[in-house]
Amino acid sequence: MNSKEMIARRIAQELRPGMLANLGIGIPTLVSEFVPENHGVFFQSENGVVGLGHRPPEGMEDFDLTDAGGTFVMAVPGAAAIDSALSFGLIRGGHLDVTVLGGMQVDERGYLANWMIPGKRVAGMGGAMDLVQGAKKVIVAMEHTAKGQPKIVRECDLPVTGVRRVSLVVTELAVIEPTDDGLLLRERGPGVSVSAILEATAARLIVPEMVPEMRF
Amino acid sequence: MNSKEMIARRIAQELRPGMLANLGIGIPTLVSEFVPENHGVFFQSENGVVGLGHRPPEGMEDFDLTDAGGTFVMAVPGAAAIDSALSFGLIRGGHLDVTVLGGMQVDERGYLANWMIPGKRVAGMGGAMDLVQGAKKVIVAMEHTAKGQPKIVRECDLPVTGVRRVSLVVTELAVIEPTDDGLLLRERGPGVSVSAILEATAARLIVPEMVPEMRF
Amino acid sequence: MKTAITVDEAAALIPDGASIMLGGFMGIGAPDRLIRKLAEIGRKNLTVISNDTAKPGYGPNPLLDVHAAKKLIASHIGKSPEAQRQMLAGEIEVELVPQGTLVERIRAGGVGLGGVLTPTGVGTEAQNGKQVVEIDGRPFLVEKPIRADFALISCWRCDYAGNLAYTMSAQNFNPVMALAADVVIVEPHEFVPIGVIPPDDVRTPGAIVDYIVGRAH
Amino acid sequence: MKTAITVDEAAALIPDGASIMLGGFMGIGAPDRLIRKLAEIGRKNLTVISNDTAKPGYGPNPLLDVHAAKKLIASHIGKSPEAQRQMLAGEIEVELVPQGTLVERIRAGGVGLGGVLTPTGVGTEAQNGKQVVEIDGRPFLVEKPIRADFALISCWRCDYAGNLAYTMSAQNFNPVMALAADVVIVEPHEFVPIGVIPPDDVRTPGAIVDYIVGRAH
Repeated sequence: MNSKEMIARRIAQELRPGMLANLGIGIPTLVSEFVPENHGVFFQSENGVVGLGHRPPEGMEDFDLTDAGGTFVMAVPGAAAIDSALSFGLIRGGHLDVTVLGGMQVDERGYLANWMIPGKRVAGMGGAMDLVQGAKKVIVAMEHTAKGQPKIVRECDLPVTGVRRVSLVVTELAVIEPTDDGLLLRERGPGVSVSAILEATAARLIVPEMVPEMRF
Repeated sequence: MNSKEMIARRIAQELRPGMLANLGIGIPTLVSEFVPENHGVFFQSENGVVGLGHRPPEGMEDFDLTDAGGTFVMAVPGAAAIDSALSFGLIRGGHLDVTVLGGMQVDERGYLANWMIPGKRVAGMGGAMDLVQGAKKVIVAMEHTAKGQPKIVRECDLPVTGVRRVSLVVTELAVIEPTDDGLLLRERGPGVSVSAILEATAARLIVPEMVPEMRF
Repeated sequence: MKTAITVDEAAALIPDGASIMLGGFMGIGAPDRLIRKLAEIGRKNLTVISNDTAKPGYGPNPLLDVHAAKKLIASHIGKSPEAQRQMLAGEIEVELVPQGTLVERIRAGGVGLGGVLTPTGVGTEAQNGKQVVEIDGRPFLVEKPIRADFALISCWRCDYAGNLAYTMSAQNFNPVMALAADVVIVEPHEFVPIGVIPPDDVRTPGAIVDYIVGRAH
Repeated sequence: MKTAITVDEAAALIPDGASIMLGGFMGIGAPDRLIRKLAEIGRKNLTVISNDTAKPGYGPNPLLDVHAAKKLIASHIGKSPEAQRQMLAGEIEVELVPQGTLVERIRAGGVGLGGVLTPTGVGTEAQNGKQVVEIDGRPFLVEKPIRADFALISCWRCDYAGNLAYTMSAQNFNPVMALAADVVIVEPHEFVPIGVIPPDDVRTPGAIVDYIVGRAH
């Protein structure tokens, strides 16, 4: 199991039947692969589908049906197709139970930065600012470090995506919950020591007596 | 031909094929009776129908299809059913070519009052304020006087429906166009003299050399 | 898959003093069974949000007839003598809102906006108490969102996933109200298998519907 | 009844310097024939409003490739290296707008609102230059309407009255943009007789469609 799969599998455990969930591009998209088709969670995508399914059989793609990343998908029975105004109405209006977003940085305030690197990569925020603002629960799915540099930092030096505290951060090393008091270390990766997590993290972490291992 | 029919017939002449038109409750509703079904104008109603038709054959009413007054109607071929948000989006967004509204008073500024008599009749403005604000052209359909009292006045003493100048006022006595300079008398009713119009009007009228009779 | 509750169970969810949105336009597309049941069990002090009060016997009138509402937010009460009488007698608080403003305020409440800026009502009594802002030299009223504890709506078809389709002028405020309440209760005319309503024709996704009232037996 | 024009005739309606809205999301549901034709005939100084720039070859990219746009308003340009390169090189002015804000601004332009108040982007770079208002103690950004000279949209089905239906994720910005431009030009995938799209399934009424691009022969 590689890092990305581990992160996706752990986040899949957070999804419950009947939930309306949005998965961002990248690792978040992987999450759906670890949720059975008959699970009962409804995946929503920014481009206006409620009830996104897995990839269609080769040759049976509907050219008018993709996920928000542009990858061909199926729709599950009971799916709905809506326009962008209603799609973001669901997101900003608090109808979305959970969103899973990729991240460049998360800081001690629980703020997420994931939309631009000034002077370099300018992707645009897409739907990320609405999702961070509007979803009932925001889960960040990202690798713990990038090129050896910690992505969990004291304060984001990249432009933030929102000034709302995210709900949970899941990396291959740790599950971290931003709280009133700071970043709480909830779980460690399989076989990962607390000191290894602290070493890979630039932010201060609140470390409880017991930090259980992630279970899959 | 009674007063109301005369007003409705005259206003029907203002409708062109391809126009999107809204008819208010009362005399305005009558207008559609003088427009052939195959005329090409599309009647929109606040309750979300684009392409309202005449009354259905007795016994063939669709209980889910009425005009804005609650009267059963048919839909024409090519009709569309939309929600109230889009219905008023069309109205306020400038997509409506013309609205025909009933009136209690019109004044020299061209302002219309048609939604309440303080302390007495409190109907509520319904869609009237949006229609007055948003339609490209606002035509007022009303009898020239009420219980002998002029309804075209120097300044409305009833609460106005909007502070936008309406486009045209059609009564059984006259067709009047509010302009920058005041109320311009455009046409007189069949056999009606200019002095009879002036006598039934509390507002100042601009009277050109020639005031042709309405033609039907 | 969703399950249905009875109209009695649905009405029991709604306490005295609740704010309720009622779909419908002149009674067309109104959740009639829920309205009559709430009147029958004697709910009090409700805040009712409805486009209009329809004519006697229709729309919200059964609730007005038994004085179940302490406040009414609507655009038009002209066809209901009882609503007009209660308003003039001071028995009910009535907030009259231009219809296009009413639907946008409910939509704003449903889609997470802090409000909208509308030109409708500028310079009229509808401006009273409202903040006015200039945008590019034109005045607009700041209209705040409206939400309710419950949205009681009706629809034409409902599938087992709770997806809703509406028909003709019975659509009106129903899909917008379905977005703007903490609890959404729908009273469908018909139930159909999943797939009968194609994804493109769903106007209210089942994911935002909380309770479905089953057929009368 | 409406008639169709050719893609050449449609492109000829659009002058240099025009502002154009383009439907589509990652190229899905984009008016591809119109976009390619505008690029081919060498239009210049366009202001392009589009949710995103899609990947090379898709969505607005054919226009970007020939430097037809002087300004771009979009929520995401991450899949188009050419859009990113032109932005960083200062060859094109780019206004990045959060996606939900972009669609509400276009909708506001289309439905006659002076703007909307959104919580999205408060405290971020998206707040720069925006007015902030407090509503009931919470901060919101005042977001102004966006309109364009032309909306170029695509749809699934179009009937002879110009009524449009969309399918699956190809709907996206198309119906909203159809409201927000002086001239609406649609590029349908299919033509069907009146009645094939039931009134309840029409998402864009024909009354607001100005030009229909006929099939390629």
